[in-house]
Amino acid sequence: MKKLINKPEDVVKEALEGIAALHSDLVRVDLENQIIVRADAPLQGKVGVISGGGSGHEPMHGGFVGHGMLDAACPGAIFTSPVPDQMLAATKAVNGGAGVLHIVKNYTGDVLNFEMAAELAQAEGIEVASVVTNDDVAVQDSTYTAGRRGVGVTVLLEKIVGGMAEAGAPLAAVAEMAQRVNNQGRSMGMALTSCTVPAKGSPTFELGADEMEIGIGIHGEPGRRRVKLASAAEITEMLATPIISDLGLKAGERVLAFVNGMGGTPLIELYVVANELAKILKGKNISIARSLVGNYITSLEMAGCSITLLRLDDDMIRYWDAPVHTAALRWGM
Amino acid sequence: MKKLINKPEDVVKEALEGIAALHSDLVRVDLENQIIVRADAPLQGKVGVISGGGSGHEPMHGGFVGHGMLDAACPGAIFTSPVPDQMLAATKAVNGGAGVLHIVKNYTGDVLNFEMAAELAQAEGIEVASVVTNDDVAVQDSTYTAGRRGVGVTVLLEKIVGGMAEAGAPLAAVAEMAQRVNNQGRSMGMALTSCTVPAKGSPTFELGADEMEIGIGIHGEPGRRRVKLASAAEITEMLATPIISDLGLKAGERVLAFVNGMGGTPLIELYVVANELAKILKGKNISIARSLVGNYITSLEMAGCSITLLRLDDDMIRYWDAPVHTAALRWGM
Amino acid sequence: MPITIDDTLRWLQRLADALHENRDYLTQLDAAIGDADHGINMDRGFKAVTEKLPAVASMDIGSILKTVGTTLVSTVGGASGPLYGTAFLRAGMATAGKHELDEADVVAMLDAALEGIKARGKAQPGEKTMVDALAPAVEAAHEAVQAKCDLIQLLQRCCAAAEEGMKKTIPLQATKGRASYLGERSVGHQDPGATSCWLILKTLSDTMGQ
Amino acid sequence: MPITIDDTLRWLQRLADALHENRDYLTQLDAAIGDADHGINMDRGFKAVTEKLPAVASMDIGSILKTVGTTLVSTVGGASGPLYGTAFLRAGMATAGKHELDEADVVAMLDAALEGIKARGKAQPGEKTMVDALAPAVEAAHEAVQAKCDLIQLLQRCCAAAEEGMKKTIPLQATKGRASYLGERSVGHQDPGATSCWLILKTLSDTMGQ
Ligand SMILES: Nc1ncnc2c1ncn2[C@@H]1O[C@H](COP(=O)(O)OP(=O)(O)O)[C@@H](O)[C@H]1O
Ligand SMILES: Nc1ncnc2c1ncn2[C@@H]1O[C@H](COP(=O)(O)OP(=O)(O)O)[C@@H](O)[C@H]1O
Ligand SMILES: [Mg+2]
Ligand SMILES: [Mg+2]
Ligand SMILES: [Mg+2]
Ligand SMILES: [Mg+2]
Repeated sequence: MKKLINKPEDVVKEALEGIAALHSDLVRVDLENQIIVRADAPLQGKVGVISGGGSGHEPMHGGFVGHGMLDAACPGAIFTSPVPDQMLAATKAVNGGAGVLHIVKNYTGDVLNFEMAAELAQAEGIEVASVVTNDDVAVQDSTYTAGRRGVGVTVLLEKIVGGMAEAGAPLAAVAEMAQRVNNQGRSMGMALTSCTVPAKGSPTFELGADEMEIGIGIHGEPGRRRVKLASAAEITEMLATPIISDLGLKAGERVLAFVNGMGGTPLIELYVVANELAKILKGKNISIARSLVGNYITSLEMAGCSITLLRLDDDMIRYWDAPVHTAALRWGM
Repeated sequence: MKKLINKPEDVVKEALEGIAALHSDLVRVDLENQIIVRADAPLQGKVGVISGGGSGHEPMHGGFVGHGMLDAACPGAIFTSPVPDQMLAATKAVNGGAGVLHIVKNYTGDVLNFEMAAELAQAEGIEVASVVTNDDVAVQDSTYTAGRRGVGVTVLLEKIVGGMAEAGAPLAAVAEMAQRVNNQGRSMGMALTSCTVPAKGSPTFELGADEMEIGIGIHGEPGRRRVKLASAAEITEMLATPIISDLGLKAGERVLAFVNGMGGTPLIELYVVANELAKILKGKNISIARSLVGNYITSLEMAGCSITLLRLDDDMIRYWDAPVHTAALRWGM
Repeated sequence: MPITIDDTLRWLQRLADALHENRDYLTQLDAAIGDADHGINMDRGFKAVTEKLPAVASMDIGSILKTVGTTLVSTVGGASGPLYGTAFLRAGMATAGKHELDEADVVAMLDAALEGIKARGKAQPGEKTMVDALAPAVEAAHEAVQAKCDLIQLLQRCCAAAEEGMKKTIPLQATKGRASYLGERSVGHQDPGATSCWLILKTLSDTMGQ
Repeated sequence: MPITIDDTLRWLQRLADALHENRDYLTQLDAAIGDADHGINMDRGFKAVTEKLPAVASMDIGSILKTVGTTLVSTVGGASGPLYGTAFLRAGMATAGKHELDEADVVAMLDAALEGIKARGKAQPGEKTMVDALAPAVEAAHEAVQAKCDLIQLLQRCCAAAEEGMKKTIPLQATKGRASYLGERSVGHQDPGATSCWLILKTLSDTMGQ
């Protein structure tokens, strides 16, 4: 295992210390509770917005804490949902009296831990609303199963509802918007390589030199199917087509196009994919009103990418464009 | 070779098309000349600032074109200096009558091609000044050799002089500041893995599972020495110590600390390194006045990192903080 | 011969050791159909449990098990943290105030644990989860009481049923947990949670059998 | 038997083929002490040259060589682009207006090329660059003229000297170009630019020798 780390068990803690050392203008790090909190939290009268999940997806979520996005993030061990204690501590730290929104990605672990945390927070008199993102079209949707994973839409949702909460919207409206963004967004991902969880020390799966995994999540897991390596054009087609059809995108509609790197793929390749995606959308007369290209929701050093399309409405555009100042996303201030 | 590409020879062109498709608000892409130009260039009376170099270092330089940073970027083939034609086209495209600064990284190819371009531009009556960055302490400095490579300082310099040019400073002052930033900054890098140039199709060098390269540049080349894999703390020490001593940093001084990923290293590891760097600087009573952590000057998918320290003065801080709006760096607007 | 406080403490310590030894094995199982952390999670959680044990060593069995439950909730994370946490919490509630557990107590404890897991995780048998090991074990415990088995026999039958249930997860297609994302590719792999569940019961049985 | 326009065109076409065939070899040499692109660069440049050749096929040798030079400058990039570009530009200037080249013309052409490379790159022999192949070749050409060799002999001696110079780059420590960054680690590898330089001369010699 080749990593820039000291001991595998210290990676998350030391990265938090690094964040604390370099971003003290933006956030404070509560090392005991293992949470990252916006420096000026709690803001009286503002809805608090928190999220969390396993580490290894950086910059998500810690890199999104700051003005106009998250009030706190709860990083778990690598690829492991954080525990209710962290979520409760974060909820309390950001509660300005207007309630707190929990943004939860749909994984059994995340859902169960956030559920317990919400119960505990409510028992302490804090109003909590939750949204569970489940945008991954690679997974069959069914009420009898664990359902679809929450992936790329989570990033967009955190920005949009973060902007809305910053603008002073009440909890119910923020939660309703969160649900709306989740409903209007879909994603799909693929991997060229596996990644190595530091505590495990070897790759999660083995992939032949001419193989790739289609329909992966963000936890270094294998995908829905293993296929022969293909060109960027073919791969983009494989990811974009199910998204467009699941979302029922029609000619004349406008989207936010998000080309996300899994961590180990260079930016130049993401732009090659972005180019293919732009061609596909243009061919269907769907306009790209906003876009995001880069490594935002990752799987450690996995090579690969995911595509997310979000059908935009005017409110979403307004809050997407609203000022944000976090370690990983910043504009307008 | 596992890459999100179509044909190796089309990577740069298609990535440029992707940039054109997604960032038309910021830049226009001149595909024929293979250059990326700020959307509103040329700005009358403003000094034009351009840079360029081989591709494969993204977001540098194309991701730095926009308000407050570069007016144009000339991407060459992967790891290959662009040609004078591109630099001349870029120089003409951004010339607003106040002259153009060429930011050149010290590699024989880049220097020679920019030299020819400057001669051609001057022959067409455009005033050109050049700065050659050479901040890599891994390389022995000598007037008899090719000298030190230009690496991480280039990013910081582009932001600072870009801010100064945006503020209306004349060419001589901008060029003087560029030289000052270069003089006050030093870098050193290391690799955990090699990378694969698409047209070559196999890794540039082979590295054992327990080995790393210390003192690499940004072209996927081997470094100054191959050593046994070490901890993040030891690696950070190996990189930071030569920088601090070469720069003669003293207690009480303040720096911009830049922890850069080579492309394939996850952000969480960069923060582990940032934490070690912060500890080292704290121990020497050197304060981190500004910082930057992420993949900004990369070597395709190489795993590894570089550290850059820049001794700051008030002017540098002012122009570092000045508004910037590019695909890869954005704040204040 | 009932389960005493001392047996409980010995069980938990041996369980922590067993999970530590099986850390890579469980993680490897999870790598095939999950995210390669189950062994790491369980090891981290039970290491924390052993650190908590001295402070509760003189309490009743219910309190000890509740402490195990809250510790797991606070340290494991993932799906298994809330699930095993709830299981031990409920087991602790079912054995509240007890200083020893007879056959009927053990059945009540196992019933409570299973119900806790089902209430939290909403999984039914056949979905390729820890329930597939625990549910048959609980059934076997009930049958053993009816058959008037002694405690050791009861635990052995429990353990055998859990092992069989664990193995039967191999051909199943997952519909709950992370493995469900793999669809038909989840077939042919043993569920990591069912495996840790069997380890928990086996360690209890072994502790009492010696 | 002088070098005619036709010979020049055949040489350049064969050179493009040779560089294409040796693309991976040159790139591999560059991977060891550079950035793994020299073969790719030369191949790209001479592919562009062959596309330009038809348009200049009826011009004089000087014009053809100048076109090669500007094409290389505009398409190769890296260090080798301006260096070989300048070399061919200067060679073209030295042969301006000529329809054939005799021994003295060839020497003048090689002199100009070497001076162009030295002026641009500031390298002296012994720094592990293309100069280490070209400089001895130029010297050999001068000696061949003094020894009254015919053109073919002259070119063969040139070529042999270049090959020897190329091989002698192996033990050298680079002080110019990218390989200089490696310091003592550059020792033991043959310089890619010296190799392409030998290929250029060898192709010329072979073209004339057949
Ligand atoms: N809904 C559920 N009900 C019962 N058990 C479940 C459920 N979801 C997952 N599990 C169990 O949890 C195990 C995985 O635990 P672990 O790897 O620690 O958590 P995670 O899946 O969050 O990484 C699975 O093997 C399965 O036995
Ligand atoms: N200053 C110089 N003078 C002469 N030749 C040089 C000089 N610097 C580099 N070279 C030659 O250029 C070759 C490398 O060319 P190439 O790989 O195409 O460019 P780059 O080094 O920019 O990647 C070297 O092998 C060397 O022979
Ligand atoms: Mg997990
Ligand atoms: Mg090169
Ligand atoms: Mg798991
Ligand atoms: Mg090269």
